[in-house]
Amino acid sequence: MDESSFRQLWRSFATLIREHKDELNELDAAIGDADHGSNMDRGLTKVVDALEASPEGSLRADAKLVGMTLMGTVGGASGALWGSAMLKFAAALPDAPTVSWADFVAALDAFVQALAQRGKATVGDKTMMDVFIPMVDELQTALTAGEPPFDTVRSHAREYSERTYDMVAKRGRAAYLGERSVGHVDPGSRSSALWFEALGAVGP
Amino acid sequence: MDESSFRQLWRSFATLIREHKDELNELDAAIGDADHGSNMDRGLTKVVDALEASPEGSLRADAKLVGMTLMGTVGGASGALWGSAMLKFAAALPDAPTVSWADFVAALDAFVQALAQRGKATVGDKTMMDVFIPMVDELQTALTAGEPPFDTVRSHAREYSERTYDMVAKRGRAAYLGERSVGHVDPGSRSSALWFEALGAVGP
Amino acid sequence: MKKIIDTVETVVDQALDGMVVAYPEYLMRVPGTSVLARAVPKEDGRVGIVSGGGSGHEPAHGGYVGYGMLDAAVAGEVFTSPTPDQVYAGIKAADHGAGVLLVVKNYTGDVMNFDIARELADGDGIATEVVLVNDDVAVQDSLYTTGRRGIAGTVFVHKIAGAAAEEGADLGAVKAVGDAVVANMASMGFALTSCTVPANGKPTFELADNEMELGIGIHGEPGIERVPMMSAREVTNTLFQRLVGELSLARGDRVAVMVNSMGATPALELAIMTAHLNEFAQHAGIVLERVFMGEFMTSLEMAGASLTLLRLDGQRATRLGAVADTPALRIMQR
Amino acid sequence: MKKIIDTVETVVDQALDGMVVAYPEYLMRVPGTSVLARAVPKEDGRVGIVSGGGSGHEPAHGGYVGYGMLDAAVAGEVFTSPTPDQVYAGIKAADHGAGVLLVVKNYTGDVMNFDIARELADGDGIATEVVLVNDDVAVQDSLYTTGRRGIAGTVFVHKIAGAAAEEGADLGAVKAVGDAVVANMASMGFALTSCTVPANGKPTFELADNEMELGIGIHGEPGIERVPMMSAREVTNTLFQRLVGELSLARGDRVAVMVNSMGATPALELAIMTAHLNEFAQHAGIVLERVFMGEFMTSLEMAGASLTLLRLDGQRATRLGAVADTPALRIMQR
Ligand SMILES: Nc1ncnc2c1ncn2[C@@H]1O[C@H](COP(=O)(O)OP(=O)(O)O)[C@@H](O)[C@H]1O
Ligand SMILES: Nc1ncnc2c1ncn2[C@@H]1O[C@H](COP(=O)(O)OP(=O)(O)O)[C@@H](O)[C@H]1O
Ligand SMILES: [Mg+2]
Ligand SMILES: [Mg+2]
Ligand SMILES: [Mg+2]
Ligand SMILES: [Mg+2]
Repeated sequence: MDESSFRQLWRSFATLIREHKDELNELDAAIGDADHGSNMDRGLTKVVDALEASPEGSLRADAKLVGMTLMGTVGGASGALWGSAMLKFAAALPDAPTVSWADFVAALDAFVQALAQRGKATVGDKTMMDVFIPMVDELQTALTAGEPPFDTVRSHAREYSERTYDMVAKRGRAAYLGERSVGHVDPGSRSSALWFEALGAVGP
Repeated sequence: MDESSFRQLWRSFATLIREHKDELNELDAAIGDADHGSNMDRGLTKVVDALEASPEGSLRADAKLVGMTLMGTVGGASGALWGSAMLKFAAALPDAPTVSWADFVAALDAFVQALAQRGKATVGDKTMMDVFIPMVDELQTALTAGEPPFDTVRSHAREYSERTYDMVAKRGRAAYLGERSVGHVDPGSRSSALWFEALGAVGP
Repeated sequence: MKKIIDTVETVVDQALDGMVVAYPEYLMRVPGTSVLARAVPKEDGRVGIVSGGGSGHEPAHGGYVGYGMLDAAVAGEVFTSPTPDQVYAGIKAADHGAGVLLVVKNYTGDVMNFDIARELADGDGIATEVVLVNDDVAVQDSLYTTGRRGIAGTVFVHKIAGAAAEEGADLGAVKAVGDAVVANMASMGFALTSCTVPANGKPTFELADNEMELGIGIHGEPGIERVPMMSAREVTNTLFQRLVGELSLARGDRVAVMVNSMGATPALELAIMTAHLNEFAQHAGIVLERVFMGEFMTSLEMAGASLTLLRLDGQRATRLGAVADTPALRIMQR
Repeated sequence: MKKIIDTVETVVDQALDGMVVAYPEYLMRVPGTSVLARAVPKEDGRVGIVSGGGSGHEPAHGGYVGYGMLDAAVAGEVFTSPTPDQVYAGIKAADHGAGVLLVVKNYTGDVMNFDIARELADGDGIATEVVLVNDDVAVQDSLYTTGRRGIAGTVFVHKIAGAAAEEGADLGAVKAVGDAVVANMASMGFALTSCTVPANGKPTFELADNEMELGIGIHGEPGIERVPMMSAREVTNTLFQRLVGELSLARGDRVAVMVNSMGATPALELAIMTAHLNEFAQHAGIVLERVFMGEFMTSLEMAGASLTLLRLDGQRATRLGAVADTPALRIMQR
């Protein structure tokens, strides 16, 4: 992946978030505090501005800029999670103008580990982890099998997000609702699926 | 009028106020503070209780009791007005078990003068005066002409009250609305008309 | 109607008891009345101050009973002025031999009931004076009508006359101080939603989502004008310019300002108004010497706010900043 | 959505400016941040205290910055915990050489953002400790989930830890004082209406006229249970008994209580709850030593209330009653 694709990924993600802002707020209203769409939109608007204002250099520098920007503008659970995970993602990337898909997926693995460390959530807790953990697994498997990794990215991410519908939340503010959290898709899993949708669009 | 008719008058008035409580609150909501029905109902419930608890004696003593009770329970503009006017009404009555209609109407004149002194309102100001002044005039005229005075009491009082619909309020809290007070019947004129309705029912 | 109450009839009585539970060091309830008086009465020989009116304006008026402000507050039913016997009980509780000042908001009901109470006090040899508060400039002042009504600025009268009474000023002087506050004060409010009087059970008026009422009173009365919804900046400017005009404020004038929530409007929104106010005042060269921001005189759970400007001179400024220790308004020694 | 605002994006920034206009003797805004810090900083060598979180809970948290309570408050967007750089700016403003205690409500977002800020402070050699507030007993406590959340009881932590810091206790001791408050405190709330997050523009949930939500948080989250509307007496009893059970309070125990409005619920209704509380406490032989009644930790313009009980010992009682001088909570010398 080259730097311009990487930037394209974040622009597409920002556009998707903007389009789904109300939907994400509604999902969060049902089991949280109705701000997930606003939070992500605030952050990604700044990410697009920040990338725009920064001369191209390396994918790693861009990723760090994205992480710092998300950390400093999103707030809430998703801000801390996306922010610190993107910083780990950046640190895990080789410092080069282009990175291989293997490098990219390895960095995504670091991203997921950072999420796990910060948020202590795992699959089944009804969070963004329910998208990120299986999706990064799939990408890794695909890569080992030598297949182009991004074929099924879009539809699968969406499916994993939909599975949170039946889950009882164990992490994040939806956890306070206990059984009442069942019957709603987790907003953070939905926005994560949108990220994979953006990734699928720039993918090979 | 004998004492039992006088007590009947207040019982009927209390019943009518209870029946029209919501209507009076609504009228007051439109150009005041939505409490006229509640105020009058609170007071008249106590008036009925107080008369019940007090052995028959004289109409004047009853009138004084009514005045004190209204003064001490209604509150607001109507409490002060009805309370002090009823005390003047009582003072103007002869101290006898039965009073003539002439005595009664003379006492009502004292009632109206007390209202005027306390409230400084006159005909056309969109208050209870728009019922009491012309009605007491009518009663006096009827009496001078030797006719039974209460024939037309019910319907006329209601008509005088309706006339406040087109008036601009000059006294009471409806006055703050200025021109916006036009197009609503004054609640105090409506409850006053109910008093004449009760009077008409016990009348000769 | 969604309210945390038991029965409509007992609202005020229960709330008065609750006030004493919450503020035992400040308040006692005069037995058998709806009067809250100071738990620790003022020294003998000082002028007492009584205010009151209908309930539903909390913290007014019981919240202002305490050192530096009121001696007693008389509560009527919700939005209904108290009866003369109650006011009279308040006068007696506040009398410490130097007479009692009554701070009355200019509503027909309040004026008449307080007047009758004064007649009762007269009979008992308690000297009384009245300061009639009519700060609401939304209403045209006129001799031929009820005139202007009293709203949130009343709290400035409590504070400043209260300070004068603590200083030991006599009844005439305390009244003069209060009258001067009224003469130098203007207020105006607006509503985004109506309130619901408990006994009535439904909102007093209905407003569409894009409408507001300008020039409302504090009893859920409709306002003077229904206008399209304004931004915080627009509504603050509208009120501020109107008040500046009414008081003929000029460059260099010093004012105190009250940004008062009608009940449901949260502090967050008041603070936005206050930020604008600062800008407008600076632009006009008017010195915002003291800001009172919060719930001072509410209208149950109405959403909206009122603005009050008070022209300050040296003495009013000092008295406004003097120590006060009441449930709702505390000014510390500095 | 009917609010006195200009644009959804500028709500918090403007309100922070307005706070400084209203309370210049108390507050300054750390330039370029969403941090309100004391206008007159604490002496060197005392422990600093920082709290904060999303906005929309006013007077929390900026209202508690001042003598005897916080040194700095960090504001996030409405209902969104502040970012680490902002929290870090708050820590720097509050540090006077003896380290900084962070009072954090137990929400994933708050916990993580404050943690990252601590890592930044660590790098700068500023010692920090955290008191995690989780007083809301509506939520089941569990190691396998997020645990209980922090609500209005947080203000008791500010007050009592704040008093310990003014006394000169060191960082470990101030943290221990705060932790002990948390260990002896329980809260629970309910809502009659939802609030509307400005950026979202519509109510977070809908309740029918005869329904209420029990066990709500302070972010407009739905509660734990939707129940039929209760009377003031019923709901007060429900919460009180629940809290007494959670704290295993027994006859003779001394407590402080907070009756907190969620925003739109007026003081009149809080006072009715308080009156009931007194009766229930007397019946249970529990001593209501101090009552805090009012708006302490709100949820924008939500109607509803929360109740907090805090078990008192001699020291906690003294510190709760110690002098405090902040915009929203003032306790006078007696
Ligand atoms: N501990 C956690 N680990 C992973 N993801 C989490 C955790 N807590 C919350 N999230 C994610 O964050 C989302 C909520 O983000 P957002 O609404 O922006 O923050 P907040 O909950 O602070 O309002 C949830 O939908 C969930 O996917
Ligand atoms: N100055 C006055 N003179 C005569 N009647 C008055 C005066 N002011 C008000 N009223 C009457 O009182 C009525 C309002 O009574 P009520 O609603 O019980 O009291 P309040 O206005 O104090 O809420 C008005 O409708 C009007 O008829
Ligand atoms: Mg959220
Ligand atoms: Mg009325
Ligand atoms: Mg009234
Ligand atoms: Mg949030």
